[in-house]
Amino acid sequence: MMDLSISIWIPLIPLFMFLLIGLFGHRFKPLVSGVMGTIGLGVVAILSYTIAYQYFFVQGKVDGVYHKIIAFNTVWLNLTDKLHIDLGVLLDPIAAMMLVVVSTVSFMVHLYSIGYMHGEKGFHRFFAFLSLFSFSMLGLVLATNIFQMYIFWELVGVSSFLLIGFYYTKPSAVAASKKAFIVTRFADLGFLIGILILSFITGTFDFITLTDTSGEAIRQGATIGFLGMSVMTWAMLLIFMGGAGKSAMFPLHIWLPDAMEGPTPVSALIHAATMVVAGVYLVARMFPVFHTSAPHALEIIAWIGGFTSLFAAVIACTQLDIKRVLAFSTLSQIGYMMLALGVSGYGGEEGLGFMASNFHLFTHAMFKALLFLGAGAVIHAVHSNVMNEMGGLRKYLPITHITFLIACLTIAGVPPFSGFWSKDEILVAAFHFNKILFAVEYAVAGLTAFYMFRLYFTVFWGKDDRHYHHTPHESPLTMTIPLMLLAVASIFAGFIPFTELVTSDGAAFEPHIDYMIAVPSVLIGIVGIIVAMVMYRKENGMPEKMANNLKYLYKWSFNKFYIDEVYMFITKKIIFNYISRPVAWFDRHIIDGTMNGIAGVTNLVSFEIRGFQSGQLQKYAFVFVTSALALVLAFIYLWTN
Amino acid sequence: MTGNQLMFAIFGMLIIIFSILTVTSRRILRSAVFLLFVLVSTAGLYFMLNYQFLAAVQLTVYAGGIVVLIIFSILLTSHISEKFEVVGMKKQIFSGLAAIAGIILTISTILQTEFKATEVAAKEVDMEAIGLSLLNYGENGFVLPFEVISILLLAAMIAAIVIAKKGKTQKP
Amino acid sequence: MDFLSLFVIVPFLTVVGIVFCKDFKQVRLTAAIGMTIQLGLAVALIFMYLAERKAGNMAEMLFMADYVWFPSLNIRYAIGVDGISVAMIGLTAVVVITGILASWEVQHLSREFFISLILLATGVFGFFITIDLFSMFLFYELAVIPMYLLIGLWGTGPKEYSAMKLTLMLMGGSALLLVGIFGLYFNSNPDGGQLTFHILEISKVHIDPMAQRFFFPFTFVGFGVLGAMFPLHTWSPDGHSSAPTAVSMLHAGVLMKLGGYGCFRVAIFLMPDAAHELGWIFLILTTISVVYGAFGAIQQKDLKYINAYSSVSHCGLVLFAILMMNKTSMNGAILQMISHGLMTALFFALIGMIYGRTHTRLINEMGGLMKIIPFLGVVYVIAGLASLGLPGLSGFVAEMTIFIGSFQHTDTFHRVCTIVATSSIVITAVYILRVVGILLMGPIKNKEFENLGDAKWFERLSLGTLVVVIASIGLAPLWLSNMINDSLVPIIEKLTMNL
Amino acid sequence: MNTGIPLEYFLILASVMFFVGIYGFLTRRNLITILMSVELVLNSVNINFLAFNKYLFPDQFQGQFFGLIIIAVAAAEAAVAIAIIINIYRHFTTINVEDVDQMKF
Repeated sequence: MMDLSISIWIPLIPLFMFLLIGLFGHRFKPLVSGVMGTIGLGVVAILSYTIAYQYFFVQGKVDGVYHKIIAFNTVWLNLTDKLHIDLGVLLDPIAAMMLVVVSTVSFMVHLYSIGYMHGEKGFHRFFAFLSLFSFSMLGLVLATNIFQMYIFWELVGVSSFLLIGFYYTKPSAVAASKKAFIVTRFADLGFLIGILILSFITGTFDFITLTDTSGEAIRQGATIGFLGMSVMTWAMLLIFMGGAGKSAMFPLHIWLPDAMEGPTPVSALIHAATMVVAGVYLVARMFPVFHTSAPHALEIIAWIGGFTSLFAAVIACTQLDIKRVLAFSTLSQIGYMMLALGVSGYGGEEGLGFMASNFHLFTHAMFKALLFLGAGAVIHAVHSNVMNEMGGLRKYLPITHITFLIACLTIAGVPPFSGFWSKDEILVAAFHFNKILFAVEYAVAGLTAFYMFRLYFTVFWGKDDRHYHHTPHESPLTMTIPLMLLAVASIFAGFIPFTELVTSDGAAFEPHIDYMIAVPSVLIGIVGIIVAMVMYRKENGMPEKMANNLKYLYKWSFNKFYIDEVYMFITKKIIFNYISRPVAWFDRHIIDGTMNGIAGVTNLVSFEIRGFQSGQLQKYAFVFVTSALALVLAFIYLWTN
Repeated sequence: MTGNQLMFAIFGMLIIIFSILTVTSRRILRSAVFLLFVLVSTAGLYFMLNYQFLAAVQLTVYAGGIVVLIIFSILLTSHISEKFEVVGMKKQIFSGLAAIAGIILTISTILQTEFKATEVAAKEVDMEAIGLSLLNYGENGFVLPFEVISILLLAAMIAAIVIAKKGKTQKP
Repeated sequence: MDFLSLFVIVPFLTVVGIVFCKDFKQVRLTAAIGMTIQLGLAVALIFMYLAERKAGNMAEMLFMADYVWFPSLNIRYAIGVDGISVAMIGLTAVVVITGILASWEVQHLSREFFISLILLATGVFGFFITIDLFSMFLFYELAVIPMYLLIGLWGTGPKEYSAMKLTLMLMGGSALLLVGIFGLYFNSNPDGGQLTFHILEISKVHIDPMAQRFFFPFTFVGFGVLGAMFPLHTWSPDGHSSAPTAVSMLHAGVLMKLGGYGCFRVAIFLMPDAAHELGWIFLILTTISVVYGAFGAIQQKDLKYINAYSSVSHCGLVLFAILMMNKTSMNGAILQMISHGLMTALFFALIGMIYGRTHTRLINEMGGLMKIIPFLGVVYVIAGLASLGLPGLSGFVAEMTIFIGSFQHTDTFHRVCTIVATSSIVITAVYILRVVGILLMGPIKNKEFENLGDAKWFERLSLGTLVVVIASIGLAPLWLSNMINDSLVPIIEKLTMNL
Repeated sequence: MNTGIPLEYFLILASVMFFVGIYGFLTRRNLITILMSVELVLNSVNINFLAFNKYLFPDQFQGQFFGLIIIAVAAAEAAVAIAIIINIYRHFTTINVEDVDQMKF
């Protein structure tokens, strides 16, 4: 038996690396910082695998059921008699799985960045921030209580902000980082209020107490009503709001596409594989509470997830920036995961959706990281983000091409790649829950295949004879190795027996493939691929014709349904112009005006009465004498009698 | 009417008349002379009270010293022939009213009050006694006020010199 | 000599020392040495306090001493500290020494400048150690008055106006306060015995509720003016924007805390009945402060104005938490005072340093400074993050303690106010990021700024100290929070006694 | 003793003199005449002191000494006042009190 408390080093190593590189990085050669960060993450990855192995196969299972293990815990802050914030390590199936995901992707991205960021100004800063992010994300994953989660939630938000704004001299990057932070911060407000309500009702932050389905905490607050829903439902919805912000669910999704202003490895790590699935992780973590006390909230989550997946898929079909396509695809896939959680039941086979969601989270992390890193390699080679300026790259970038193709096949749900397995489970779960949602997801599967292969064909095929300024060349090994490793993971991740490892109540159940659902889903994926191939493999006029035929849909989709404009309207016009400016005016003129007014009145009065102070000695003397007489008079006739 | 009463009446009349003339005369030098008469009459009163020493001081310091000082300063600052403007009616009336009210108030108070003299026998007032108690630091000694007044006089002397001395930066 | 009095004596000796200094180098050296000793004393005090508590001394106040200096009114120089005052003294010591380092190059009338600055510090230290209302008031005035000179003489912009406004408003506050203090004094012994100004003695007495209702608003508003409570906060933007760097630091960092501390120690602690009854009025005002200050900051263009409004918001949160009157929220209030003191001092120090280089404080005229002055830029970002409540920095600890504590209140109205106040964290993020975005990021706007030098050693030392303290409180808040918690126990007992 | 002259007569005389002095102080414009009015006032007070001493406490010296001190103070005061007046005259070339009104507002 291994001592699991060693797992505390998993977040601490990146923290140490952050401090080391952040404080002293500018003294080293740039490469040293990179290598140090990468080695640190390598150690973390190994540790994570060990812990995950220990948990899943040695220590975690008691009587066939996975239990939550507190591997480490310390009180960080005492609040009330009942409430205290702890920092610690909680191990359970989803935490262990996320450990693997985060450390793997983070390690790959570190390795990749050594090549990708080579020669950039602020190389060490980049690695410091990456370490900070890894620390925060790992801390989030291992949180023992909801407040620890909130703490690290904020920290990942900040590291994401710092990394998006990495090119801080570029105004668009600054704007994007600001937007990302403020939107998620707004969502976090919901999260915080949710935590406040939840802790008020249940009197605890602790995950184990909260999610104990036979415990007391989970049953509190189910009856008190507010606007037709129980207080617990409100609390859980607010908590979900936090998750929706980080996971960029509609309508809080607007920051994610803009976040692509950050360096590509960052997009791969934060905005595809790890941070954006934190919302899913949060809901999964609180799943028993959702399921027992707030089923309405769960239903709302399912619908939001479903809508987002469709909405984002439609937008992805028209975008031209290679990274934005991937960003919207991420949105769509996270929508899938949310939907799966929303439709899931609890325990055994009822919990299929839960399992499917985590399964998809896992596979998605692998193939989406791969896609982003591949896109990074392309951008690295072409020095552009725009699809129209690419084409025929398969000749120049053979490794990137192959790995990218694998990733596209995976996301399109072509068996036997991993995406097929996880997506299929989600469709099954949706099918049992609601037919409309199922139909939506079906359509999304087709759209996904279409836009991914649109991207693939435009970039790697299309105009074969395109002329480039510099002949594109394959990336260095530090960049291609992660690609290959992730490709391998994408292919084989589907064979991991998730039904045995990660389930809603910890107990295993038997998986089975429902061919009535699986076959059509594969077919629609293939249809999407073929359509894309026809339209984009060779340059022809078809895309333009399509765009003209679907004029309004195309226009709206291309402009992301004008959601950004709505937000801009709300923030710029309403908050800045109609709240803040009047407040400032009110402060300067009314409040300060009142104060200055008081001073002014005093001044005025004294100006008026200053005539008494005439400088005329005899006037003073006169007043003095008469007053003295009056006083004497008063003294004699009033006082003595 | 005894001789005493007659003397008092004469001195009283002189004092009041010349006082009023002092504050109303339109020629400044005459004012000063009238003031001199008032001070001399006051000295007469002191003689009547049998305080010869005080009367002498009054004559030398007040009548002799201060009035001379005032006359010098008049010569320094005014034209002798100049006549003052007539004081404004309003000012006269208000000041007069205030003064008369004050007089009435004081006199009525004086008349209402009963003064009680001590039964102890009077002390002989001669120069020796005054001199001794002035420098006596025991009971009934006045050495402290004496010293204080000395310092005050010294200070006044220095101050007068400093103030009246022509400064460097004085400009109109 | 009792230990606590050293906190008044050392600054006084420093002032005397400065009088005899020859040139400005000696002056600043003397000031720095004196205040470093003071910091050492503060640290020693913290350890002594903790040791004493550990040894089982559970008295309400420790290191007490008591001298009557005006017997006919029973005015005493009574001193004593509990965990809260110890924490505040620590805060003051840190801010003062960093303030002195930040004004290392004040050459214009440097002697007078440092004397005023240290006199101000003396007042603050004295305020925190005394437990006699009248002496407390004296020290309070001692802290406020040098402020006028400091702003009026060494300030920038419309300094006379600002100095006058600040001083008059604070004096108005202290006039109210004086009424409140005398109200307490004359009700301090209902049985007709010896009246007293001594806080602990008054706290043992149950003051007539009618008198409480009458005098509570005086006291609370009196201190509230200093705590920048809406709508009496307008001295803060003008005063801070005109004040020289060290003065802004001390004022926002420490002096405004006098308001919160006073509200807590005098208004609430001594008049709990009235606090329970009338608290809701002030709760509304402070809630407005919190949100309003944040909104006010969004549109400002002057760095100092932004920070002044943000101080209104943060200090509003202090008073807000105090009015919640439970242990957790009050603990949060104290933590918030410390945290805000540190980070606002950091902010003002940074603004002063940036202004010293660019000679402008308008954010529109600057841009891309991160590239030119990376050290200041990074520290500015850290300060900003602390201000918007990033975990791992002190602001988060304080705000979360306040929010959780306040939300535990049994009354729905209080909880709704809490939710409203919570929304400030988003608005804070907006204005902080706006400033960071415009000021530090983006392309360099003004070519003249390209050759600015980065922080010098004393600036680094000053900023570094503050950052380290902020981070260490943020990372390991438990000991501080426990220290405050222990001292809150008797206070909470008193507050809930007559319910 | 001064039989036949009651104490009140002295007091009345002194108070008339006092208020005549006050009247002068209030109405005269010339600083020197104002100074003379002040001398009148001081003198009247002096009469009071001596009268009281003579009539009420003939066994003591206080009244006389007060009188002496007042005379000394009057002398000092006159000296300083005249110095000031001369200074004012140099400064403003006038000793009209109504023109010397810089100390206002």
